[in-house]
Amino acid sequence: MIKYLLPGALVAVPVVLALLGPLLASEDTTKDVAFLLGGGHLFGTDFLGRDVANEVLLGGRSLVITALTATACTYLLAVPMGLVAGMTRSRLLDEVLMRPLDVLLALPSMLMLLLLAALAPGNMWVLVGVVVLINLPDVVRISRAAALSLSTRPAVEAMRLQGEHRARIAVSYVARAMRRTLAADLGTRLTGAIYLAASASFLGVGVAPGASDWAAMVDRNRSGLFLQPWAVVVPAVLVVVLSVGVNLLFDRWLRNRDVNFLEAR
Amino acid sequence: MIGYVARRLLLGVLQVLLVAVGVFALTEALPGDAAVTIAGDYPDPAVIAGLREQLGLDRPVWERFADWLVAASQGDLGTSLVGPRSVVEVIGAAIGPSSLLAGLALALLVPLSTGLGMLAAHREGGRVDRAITSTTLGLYAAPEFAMAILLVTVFAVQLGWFPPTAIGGSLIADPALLVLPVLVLLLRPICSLSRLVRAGVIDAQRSPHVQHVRRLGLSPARIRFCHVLPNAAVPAVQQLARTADWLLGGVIVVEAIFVVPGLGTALLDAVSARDLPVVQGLALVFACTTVLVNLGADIAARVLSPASEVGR
Amino acid sequence: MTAVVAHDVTITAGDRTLLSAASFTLQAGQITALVGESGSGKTTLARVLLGETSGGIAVSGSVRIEGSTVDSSFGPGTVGYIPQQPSAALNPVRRVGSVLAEIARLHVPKAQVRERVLEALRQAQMPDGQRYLRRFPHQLSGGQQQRVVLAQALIGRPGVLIADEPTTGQDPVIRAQLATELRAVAEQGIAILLLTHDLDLVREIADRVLVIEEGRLAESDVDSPIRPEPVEPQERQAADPVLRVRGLRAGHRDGDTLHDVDLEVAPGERVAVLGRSGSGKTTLARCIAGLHRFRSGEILLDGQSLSPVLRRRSREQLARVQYVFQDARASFSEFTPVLHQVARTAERLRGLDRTEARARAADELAALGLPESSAMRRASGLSGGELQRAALVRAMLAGPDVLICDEITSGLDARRRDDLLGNLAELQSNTGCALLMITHDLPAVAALSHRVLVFDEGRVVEHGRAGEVLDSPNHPATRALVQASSPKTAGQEI
Amino acid sequence: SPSGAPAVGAPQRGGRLRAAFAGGGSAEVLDPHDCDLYVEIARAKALFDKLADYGNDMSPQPRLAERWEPAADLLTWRITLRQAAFHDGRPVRAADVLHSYARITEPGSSRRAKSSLSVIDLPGSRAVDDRTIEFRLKRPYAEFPNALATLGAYIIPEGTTDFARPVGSGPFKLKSFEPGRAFLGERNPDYFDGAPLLDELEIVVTNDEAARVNALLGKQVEYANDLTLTSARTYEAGGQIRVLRLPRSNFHGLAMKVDRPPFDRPELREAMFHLIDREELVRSVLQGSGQVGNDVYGQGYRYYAEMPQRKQDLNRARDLVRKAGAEGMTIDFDTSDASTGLKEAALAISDQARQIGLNLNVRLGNKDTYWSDIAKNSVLASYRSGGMPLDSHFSQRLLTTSTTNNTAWRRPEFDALYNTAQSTLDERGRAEIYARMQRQLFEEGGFVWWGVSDWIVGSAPNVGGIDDASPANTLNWARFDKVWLA
Ligand SMILES: Nc1ncnc2c1ncn2[C@@H]1O[C@H](COP(=O)(O)OP(=O)(O)OP(=O)(O)O)[C@@H](O)[C@H]1O
Ligand SMILES: Nc1ncnc2c1ncn2[C@@H]1O[C@H](COP(=O)(O)OP(=O)(O)OP(=O)(O)O)[C@@H](O)[C@H]1O
Ligand SMILES: [Mg+2]
Ligand SMILES: [Mg+2]
Repeated sequence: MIKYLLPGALVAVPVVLALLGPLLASEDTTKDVAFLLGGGHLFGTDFLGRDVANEVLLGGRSLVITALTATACTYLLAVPMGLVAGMTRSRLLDEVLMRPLDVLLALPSMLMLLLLAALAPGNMWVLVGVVVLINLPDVVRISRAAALSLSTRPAVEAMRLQGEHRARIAVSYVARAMRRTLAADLGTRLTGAIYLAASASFLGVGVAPGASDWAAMVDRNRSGLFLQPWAVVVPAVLVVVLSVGVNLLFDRWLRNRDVNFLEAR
Repeated sequence: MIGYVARRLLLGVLQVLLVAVGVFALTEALPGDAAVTIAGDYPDPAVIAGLREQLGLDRPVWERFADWLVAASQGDLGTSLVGPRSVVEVIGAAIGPSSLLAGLALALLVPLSTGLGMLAAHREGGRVDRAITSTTLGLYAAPEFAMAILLVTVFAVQLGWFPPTAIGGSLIADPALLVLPVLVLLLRPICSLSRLVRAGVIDAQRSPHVQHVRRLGLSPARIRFCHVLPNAAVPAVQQLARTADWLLGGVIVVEAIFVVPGLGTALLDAVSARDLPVVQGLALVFACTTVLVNLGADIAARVLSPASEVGR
Repeated sequence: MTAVVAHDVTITAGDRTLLSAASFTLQAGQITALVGESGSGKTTLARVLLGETSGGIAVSGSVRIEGSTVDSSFGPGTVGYIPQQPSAALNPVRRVGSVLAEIARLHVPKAQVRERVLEALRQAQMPDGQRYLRRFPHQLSGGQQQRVVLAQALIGRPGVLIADEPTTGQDPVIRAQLATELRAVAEQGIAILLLTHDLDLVREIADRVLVIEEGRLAESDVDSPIRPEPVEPQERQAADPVLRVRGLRAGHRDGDTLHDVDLEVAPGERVAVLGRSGSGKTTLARCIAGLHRFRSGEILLDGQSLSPVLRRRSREQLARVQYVFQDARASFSEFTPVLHQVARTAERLRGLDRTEARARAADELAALGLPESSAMRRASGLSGGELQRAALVRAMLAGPDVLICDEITSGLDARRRDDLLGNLAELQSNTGCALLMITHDLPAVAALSHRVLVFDEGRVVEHGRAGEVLDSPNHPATRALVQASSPKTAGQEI
Repeated sequence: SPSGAPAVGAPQRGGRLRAAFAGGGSAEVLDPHDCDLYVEIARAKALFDKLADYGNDMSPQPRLAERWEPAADLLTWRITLRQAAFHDGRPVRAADVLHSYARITEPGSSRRAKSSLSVIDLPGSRAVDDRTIEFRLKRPYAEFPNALATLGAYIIPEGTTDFARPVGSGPFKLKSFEPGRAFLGERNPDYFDGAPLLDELEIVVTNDEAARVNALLGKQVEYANDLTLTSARTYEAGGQIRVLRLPRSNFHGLAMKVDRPPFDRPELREAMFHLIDREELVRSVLQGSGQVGNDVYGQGYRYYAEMPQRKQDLNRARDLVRKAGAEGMTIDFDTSDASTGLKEAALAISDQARQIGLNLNVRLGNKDTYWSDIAKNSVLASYRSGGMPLDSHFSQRLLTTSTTNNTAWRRPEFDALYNTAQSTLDERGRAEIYARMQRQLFEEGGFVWWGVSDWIVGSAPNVGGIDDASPANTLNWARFDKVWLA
């Protein structure tokens, strides 16, 4: 358990802050000079003259929820697709699944964001959809490639001879054999999703322009970095801590499983 | 294999076509058009209407698309709506700097991320592993612009080692201009790639055939590069393909901060000017690269899992 | 000269002591055979000599090889090792030839690399080795893979060679040649530790024999081989064949491996498929099982055509045709207990519920000498022979009408083999299932099968009643096999 | 002549000054009649001249025109040109002026200066001699010189159609030009206003403000246009670069559409006047470095009418909201990143509105098309304007005929006042009428101009002669012929 202490703490701090922060935040909207250092504010003020500490308390929930939802949705969609494409013996099915995704890949994602911003601004689900859409092809390709080399193993053939359903082969063997790859990708993708969500909000999708949001704070307070670093540094550090923590947690967990596994055999 | 490549290329043409349709539709769906942007701030609606007529933007969408398609299929990508230059000229001017940056970044990215990933895997769970993981992830999670500003402030403004922007210089004539942009470009992909390499290597290192060549006395380096890596590389190659794509087109932040007149900047300019022919032309470039790069990645995936030919 | 000194080696696996306080030496230039039941700890001991253990295995005592103590940091390359599962030892993405060349480059200057590689392949009984250099491991037959691994070990001319079942999966001709070759290798002053079930082989070439019996290591003579009691195959009434293969043509990318194969198997009939390594036996089996898409021809089950594609076969058809893999270890997933994997057949193809299925599987495994406690481990915790039995049970649980066994006795000691064959015969006569046995074990064939089919270069060159074919072979290929497998003539050039 | 910023020794000749501006990418052209972006104006200024240009209080100053004399009816204006020559040596003649104006106003053109210059009845105008033009106007226009100074009204040699290598009369001659990247001009020794001190002027383009600052810090340029307030505050004290604040350059406001609900209720407009805490906006949005506005455009400009300063009065605002029946109402509030401060102001104002139970729903629009988008649809929008004479502000934005009447302010009596003013020769009389118009806007107009801020320019410490008293858009802004490198 002690091995989980550090990564666990790294994850817990931002998550707890994100979930409980809004309860502790004040609702006062009076504004001070923008990008003020000090002046009665623990972390100074932001681009609008709001109290950074207060914004930090407010800004985690939406971000953590959107990023987690979007990443989860991406994986729920992409891994099955990748597995099907990688494991199928039908070339047609493979192409039918993969080529449209390539088209999606080839569309400049900025254009896609712009469009969605124009069509459905200010909706969190649109934002989740955008993040999913942008990440989907990548994850599908990665899982397909991994599944491709696993799906010809005799172990898979044996399961097929047992009349195992393809889904079960995929879940109980292929997906397990590539879990480390998926975990590695998932960790970085979560981080990517956080910033994608922020840059989308920059374009007007998702987070409302005034809403407090760590990633958006990082983006909107960037011009004041040298006047008042806290407005960027505090939320950025929280994001960094969250993503490093998540990844270390995955690493630790996989390693522990392996150790247990080695000991058990 | 040749048949496979030929079929994929044929499909690729179809994909590019679809992208063209998609991009056309997307740009159409954006608010405003070239007439609005030419008319400038505080525009006069009558002026806009006049411009629209002048530019032929008042014709139905499908008609304009058909025209574009016919011309494009004959190799004529048209001219910019808002400026005097032809689309080919615009692309030609922008593609050089982008490819230079992307090429250089890739050339550094592959060895660096492989090296880091392998090192971390080698020391799995140890201090080095955790240090590499935390650093690369920290860099990944830190906003790109902040890194750029930091690097520029330290290395260009304070120390004066490198020029802070590429303003007024030529990337080829003055390689020092490339240092900081390439560095910033590397920060993010290094992390995602090295994490994938690490994962693959850990799995591969445990496989019996790697154990076996170890017994045979092959040098650790050779084992790592010739036996572990090919098995570990499959997902990383996919990610690398995406990165290559991204480097060529999506590096807008870096191009903006360092004033590199590349494809990303050109696309941004064209989109904000609603310059449809240029957007279309650039989209074609991106689509073609994507199709080719993905094809490359898929070929690599097949080469790296030779047994999978059986089923297909 | 003493090459290896093992002192007081004790090995425990879980709560079971595999070996207690064993001390022995291996002499240069001698072949020492290590025999013992399947699961007695031979492979584990061999890996201890290499300084390797896996989790769950505890080792004490000391081993010195050529003067230096073996531990986990022991320098590689001194000891040549041929693991029991060759397929796992070959990197699936590397061509056979380039890996061989890599190894050769460690030992000889660049100019001689090719020569050395070919020499090693020749020693490993692949005289036409060049043909295989550009292949990937999955493009080789089981026997070929094994010989490639042997060649890898021989390239470096190691001082000590540990060969774990080097002859399983090899046809009698090659087996005989290998025996000669191993002898010759030993003659060069190399200490060879031979782990095998093949007592004939032991008798032929071993200088000393070590036996593991109930956790003790003892020097021993080779007792006379246990020949299976000939099961008098009853005359079979002419029944409609349950399986009929007509004009089967199949191959891999670069050409046909099977040419125009015809085959009929009646219900309850036992047919043995013999043939040189690489002659296409596994390919045939995989075609019938639906794992390899054939190019033309027809496979009929009770007169109904079977699709070449597994996916298009109904669940009933799946259950009726079962295949036991040549490479048992690779055919198990490394993530779940073997018992659970085995039981899935009963669940999926027989409609049993989970507990029933597991109970059935455990019973059947126990009948073949694999207790539930072992079967609950993952594949990496079982010995090669144990996995072979598990694989057999996995197929049998389907209650097939046609069972194809690809060298299922190769990893078993004589007693286990007889048990297994006996069990198989019993099961088979109970259920009336037809048996297609691919094997190199001619005595077993003679004992068990009604009919024999001999393959050569992808064609059926001879078939007929087992006794007749084996007693008076017509085709030169058959003759070679028969001659090579009779101990008296072993080692002679044919 | 421009009053120098903190002196950098005496003026001195020579050197190349590199200036960084935001730009428009590869679509940029050198056609001075098509200029719209700041960088295009800067280049046009270097290569060309107008007859007049704006002084620091937005009053017209003669340039190529030596003087202008209206007839009593204000319908005929006689303009005398000064002695000036184009880069190829040809003199600047009346015919060139007529040609230029004809080109700007030709049918179908969308040139920037067209609407201002279309007051001229060109067929009725004539060249009296090479240096005298007699303009005939379509209606009396007392502030006609404003039209001569209007953005884009540059004089090109007669017959010019190609602008690949344009010839002008400006202080610099073109050496090279790469759209979206760089422009290089060299000293025009025969410039009528005295040869520039610089040998060469290079204008480079980058849209990223951080890049402009970095280039300045890294000594890649000596002048950077359009910096943010934040950068100004960041680097002001450091001494690495000099920060120049050009006053009265940006007017920040709100635009309410007075012709449709909910802002067709004057009470609600008035409520907005009293709701807004201008001090807070200046403190937060303008980062404390601007002045509070008083809801009328043009503070500090000629004809601006002082009125008692409004202050936030929430009680009054609440009352008025109640009177307007708009309590608890949700109103869409458009803003975008089209210009700095728009978004910030909208966010702050919507926070202020919440205090009186008004829910202003901030919508972030597309920044490329924001100005045309809000013209049509928005009822309440964040607004910004650069400097222009009050006359232009009225005629472009507040008359029934105005093309960009973003508050839909269409009042016949207001139009009539404007016309009277333009027929009034006497300046004092005109000022009085203008004051009445402004009072009307102050009381019930659709604009709320809550603040004025500076235009910020950065320069290397060794650059002298930059005029930091002139607002953006005036003659001395982005003007490099009096600038020197120490
Ligand atoms: N991790 C483990 N935990 C417990 N028991 C194990 C473990 N690994 C192997 N064993 C058991 O140890 C015994 C010895 O295995 P080993 O592979 O050495 O047998 P072997 O003599 O080589 O048999 P075979 O002839 O079948 O290959 C087997 O019964 C096996 O089930
Ligand atoms: N994927 C492949 N590509 C090309 N050749 C292959 C491939 N797989 C097998 N072969 C070749 O086909 C031939 C028949 O192989 P098969 O596995 O059927 O032999 P086998 O009779 O089972 O031999 P063994 O007794 O050694 O297992 C061999 O020569 C082998 O090298
Ligand atoms: Mg063994
Ligand atoms: Mg075989």
